Amino acid sequence: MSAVLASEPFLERAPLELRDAVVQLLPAPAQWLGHHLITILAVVLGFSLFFAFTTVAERKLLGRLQNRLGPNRAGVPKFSILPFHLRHKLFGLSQPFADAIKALTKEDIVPAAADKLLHFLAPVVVVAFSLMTFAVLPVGRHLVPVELDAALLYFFAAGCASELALFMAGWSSRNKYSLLAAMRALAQLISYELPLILSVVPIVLVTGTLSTVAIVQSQGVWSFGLLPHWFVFTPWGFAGFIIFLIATLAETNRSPFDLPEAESELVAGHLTEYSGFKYALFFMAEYFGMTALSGLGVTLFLGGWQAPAPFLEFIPSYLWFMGKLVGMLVFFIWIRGTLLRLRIDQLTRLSWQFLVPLALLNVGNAAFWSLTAHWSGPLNLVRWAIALALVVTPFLLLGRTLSAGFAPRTYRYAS
Amino acid sequence: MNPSGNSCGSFPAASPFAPVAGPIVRSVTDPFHGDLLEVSMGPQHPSTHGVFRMVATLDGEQIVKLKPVFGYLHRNHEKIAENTSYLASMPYTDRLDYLCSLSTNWAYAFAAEKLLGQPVPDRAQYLRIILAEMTRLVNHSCLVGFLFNDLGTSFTPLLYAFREREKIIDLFESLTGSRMMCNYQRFGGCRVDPTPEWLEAARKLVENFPRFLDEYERMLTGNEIMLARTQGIGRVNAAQAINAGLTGPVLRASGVDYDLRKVDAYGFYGRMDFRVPLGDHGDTYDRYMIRILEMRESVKILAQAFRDLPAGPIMDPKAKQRGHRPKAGEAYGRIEGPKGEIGFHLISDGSPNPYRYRVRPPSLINLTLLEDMCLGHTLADSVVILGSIDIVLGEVDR
Amino acid sequence: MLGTGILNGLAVTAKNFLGSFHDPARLVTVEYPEQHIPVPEAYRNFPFLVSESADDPMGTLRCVSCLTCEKECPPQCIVIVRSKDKKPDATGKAQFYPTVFNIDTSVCMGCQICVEVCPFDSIKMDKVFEITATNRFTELLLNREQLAKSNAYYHQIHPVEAAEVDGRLAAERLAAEEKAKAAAAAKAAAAAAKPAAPAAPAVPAPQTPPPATP
Amino acid sequence: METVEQLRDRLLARFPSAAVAAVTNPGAAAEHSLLLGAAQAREIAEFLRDDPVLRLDYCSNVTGIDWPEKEITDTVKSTVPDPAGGPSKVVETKTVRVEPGYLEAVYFLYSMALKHGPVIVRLRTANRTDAVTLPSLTPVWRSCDFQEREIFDLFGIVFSGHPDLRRLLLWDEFVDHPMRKDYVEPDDYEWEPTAHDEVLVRAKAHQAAVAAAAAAAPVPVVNPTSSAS
Repeated sequence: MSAVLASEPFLERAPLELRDAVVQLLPAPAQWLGHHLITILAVVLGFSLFFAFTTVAERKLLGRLQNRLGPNRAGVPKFSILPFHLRHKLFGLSQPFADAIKALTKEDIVPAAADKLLHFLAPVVVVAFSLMTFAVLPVGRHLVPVELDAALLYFFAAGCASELALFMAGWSSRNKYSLLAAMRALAQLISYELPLILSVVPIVLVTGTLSTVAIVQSQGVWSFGLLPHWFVFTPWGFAGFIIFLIATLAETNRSPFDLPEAESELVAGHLTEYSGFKYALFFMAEYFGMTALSGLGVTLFLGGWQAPAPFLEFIPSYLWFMGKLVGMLVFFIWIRGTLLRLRIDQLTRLSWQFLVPLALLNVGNAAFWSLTAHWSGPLNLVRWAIALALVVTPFLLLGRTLSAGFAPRTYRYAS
Repeated sequence: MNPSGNSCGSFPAASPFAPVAGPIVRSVTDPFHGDLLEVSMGPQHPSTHGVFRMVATLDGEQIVKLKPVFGYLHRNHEKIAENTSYLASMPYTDRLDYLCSLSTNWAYAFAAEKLLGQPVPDRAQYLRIILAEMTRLVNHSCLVGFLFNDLGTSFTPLLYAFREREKIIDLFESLTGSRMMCNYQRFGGCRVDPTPEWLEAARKLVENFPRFLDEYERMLTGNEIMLARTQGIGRVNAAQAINAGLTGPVLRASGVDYDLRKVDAYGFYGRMDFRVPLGDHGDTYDRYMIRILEMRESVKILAQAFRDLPAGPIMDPKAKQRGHRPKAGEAYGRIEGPKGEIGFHLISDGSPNPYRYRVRPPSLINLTLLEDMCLGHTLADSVVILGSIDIVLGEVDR
Repeated sequence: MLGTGILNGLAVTAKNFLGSFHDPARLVTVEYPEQHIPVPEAYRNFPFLVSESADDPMGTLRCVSCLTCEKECPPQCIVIVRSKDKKPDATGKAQFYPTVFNIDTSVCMGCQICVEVCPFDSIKMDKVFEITATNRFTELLLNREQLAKSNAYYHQIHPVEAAEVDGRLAAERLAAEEKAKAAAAAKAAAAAAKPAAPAAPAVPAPQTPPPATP
Repeated sequence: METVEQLRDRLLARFPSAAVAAVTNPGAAAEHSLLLGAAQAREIAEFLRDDPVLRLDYCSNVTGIDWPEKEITDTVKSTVPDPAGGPSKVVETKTVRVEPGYLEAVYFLYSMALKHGPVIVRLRTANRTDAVTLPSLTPVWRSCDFQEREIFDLFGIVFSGHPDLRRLLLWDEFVDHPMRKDYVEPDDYEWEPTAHDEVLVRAKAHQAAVAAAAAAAPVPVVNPTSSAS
């Protein structure tokens, strides 16, 4: 164990201590393998559990948004041998496990005309790729599954494969709805991968690194010991964050961009011909994708595992990361509970006519920001003003063209 | 094959009412262009509002042909009614438009009263207006909720609308005994007299209804996505709308001032002071907004009706309660239902059963222009256009 | 500005989210099997037959099998077979009674037409809505014994309406008694005119139904 | 608005060769109607739609009606003088004539522009069997589109000139027209022991007939044991 780690508070190093303790039990030649296996297992199990409770949280939050209660029934089975206080509904928190059992026990139906191999592979691929992205997320100060220099590149390479899996699913199902959904998924992938990556470029530009760990560390500065230097608190960072959010919603097929599985149009889109556990896998992949991209957003813009103020650092870094992640997910759920779906042409238009130009300008803005890093005093105010103007003006101008022709109307009454 | 994919066969070429031709369908043998895709939307589809089916031919996502298919809920309502007495058809009319049974009840009672020459006491006339307008609130709030579901919200607007609808439906239950199958109107009056407590509860509820509408509009009317999804989608011009017999909010969204409450002033609508909102574009957004504005006008009508409700009998004392035998003749009674003109054409031959009983279903006839509205738009728009027409399959298929 | 509409929408849903925690008007869910909404008095479900007494439901059915409801029933779900003999009803008048009275509740649509057309107040709407059956054909076809429920039960589920019905029936009964008395008096007068004839026996007053115990 | 008689006269003046008659409605509603001959119905309908005084631009409702053949017994009383010179006898001669049946389509026309109406227009077929063609008014008012299809479906009136005359509510393979008064329901009901004994009896009879037909027909019997091996 390194000396840096040893100086950390106990909670901060507890997960690593635990891993090392387990690895020590193994014979020496197998220790490296055990080391990695435990890491993989921790990521898979941890985020699977996270996924399970995200689903129930989503359903409960949506329920509350819609003036309902949400799922609150599934609890401890009412075995009469259990003491009374254990026979509790647990506020519906065991709902995901009930769902999992249901999904596992349901019949797996494969259409007779389907391409059976691809139909089987699609859910496997989609989950595999969405899990791979977790490898480079620095969950805590010392909790990085893989420290890559080109972590961002790796993340996007692994992430965009999941949309290809959606296409596999849609095409192999031999269903018209699925096919339409597959085409939509591809159009969406091509349109939104660009703003997603362009929104990240300014950070690479400013920090000069592709490593997620380094990016988080560069945000660990506070003005006056209170104001964190997260990138979201700079003009270009804020704009980048909004673009990143929108692109994330689109990349993960979340409302208002849930066109591939638009249930009111395409029944269930690419999932129409899936049932049972394969369906659950797609569902899982969607949430994994959302979690991973939110994690990336937290890492890049919200200071990663950094505490918002130095005096809050006694809370372990991984809890800060998880807290921010949960915050992002709650925001996504809130969006889902409010907004309606775009049409495919509007979706692509939003990307190419609005987000891509804004993201490109934002790259320039970041360049200006990093070139003027030495300005101080009153010049610093000028720097902020220019950077803000570079964000707001294009937004207003492009926003006007985008919403041209659409406005609430006034109505006349018959005399 | 007709290159437009649209059968305007016998229409005079220059007729302004001929069905619009779809975009030119490119040749399927074109090596750079794929096949057209024929997608069957329904009868089991989340957005067809029941067992409605449309067979859409798509070029990419664009609709080049769309044929509605009916009859999955057909039960020959008219034949059933011809085999039972006049009174026994009343509960069946509940099941035509099961969202607004009280309006349909009224339409049937109205036609039968016309056939029988049966007057209706004042209090019953006011009660009919009260219940019909509350039904309009129920129907329109349901519709705007479902419309947003078609637009892809995750049920939020629908559930807000249902929350309000539920309150009105509870009132219906405590008055008529049933939430949706009210079976309330009778020939010559109404079945039950509401208590003063009921009227007070209803008045309060209606008074508070605009608050819901304000919140609803704040949430959705200005939403940029909503504007982009509905403005300019599914346009119908006034001439076409009239010729195709569109009625109700769908017609008025096209700017035609034709509201039977004003035109026929049936019942006591002549005594009510209200305005008829008109749209100028005839698109989905107008159809949505007309309904919102109509709800606001309904609230006004209701306030007046609660204020002016006279005391007195709710049933004409001379009216027969059963075994109606109108003398031979026919009558067509129509009222402004929430979905459009709901009419009943009754023909009597002097026997206790109607010789002919015909329902003029507004939902069905409003679908006449469905293909014209959808052509050139995408598949996603077609479900929204269908949602904005507001159909109920109980009435379309009868 | 682009986005204000969306932000307004988010504000409204957030308001509803928070409201669902403290405002009962924004959380309307009723957790059904544990909680019940009290059904209003006017609520109707399926019809039942009113009998005067709970002890002898078959003997005290108000139904005189006039077949009006069978004829008027819109979905034709009532089947009545009229008795050959007559039994005295509540007013002591000899009446027919139904030997078979079936309602097919799988067909019945609960429209209340039978209640309205019944001239004897003998069929009323029940409020039991938690009905389950494993067989559509046998268990949902209710016979006379299953349909008969006492007047006390009727008072329990529709107190206002039942009181009104009882009042009306009592008035009718009184009128019938008075008529009978008048007839008896006339008879007595006639008998008095004929000195040899004995006095007419008094008509026994029928048992009044037990008072409502809701 | 003009009365039906005035309208009839105006139409006859405009279309001298057309058959136009007023039909009175004896009921309380007293909405009288115009009976148009099928030959010129389309032109008259267009005239009604475009005439500046009428402008009946809106066809609200189309009702199909079936009037089956009716046997009418005419009783003619005649006084026959007794050849013997006695008081003349009253002789009743009964003649039974069959009034031909016909199918009818009734159109309710209103004017949205001038807000008046209804003008009720009736078209009648020659009989109920082979001459059931009427001109379609869908090219005049598109609102007749589905309604005429429905009448074609349920009554069997063939509307010539309808752009898309298919069955509307029933499936294409359906053979009869169920709204006709002489329609006989098929007896192949699903076997359901409901209270409706009549249905039950018919269903059983149907099943017995089907079984008998199956037994009578020389169907090759498949031996289950041989097919299993």
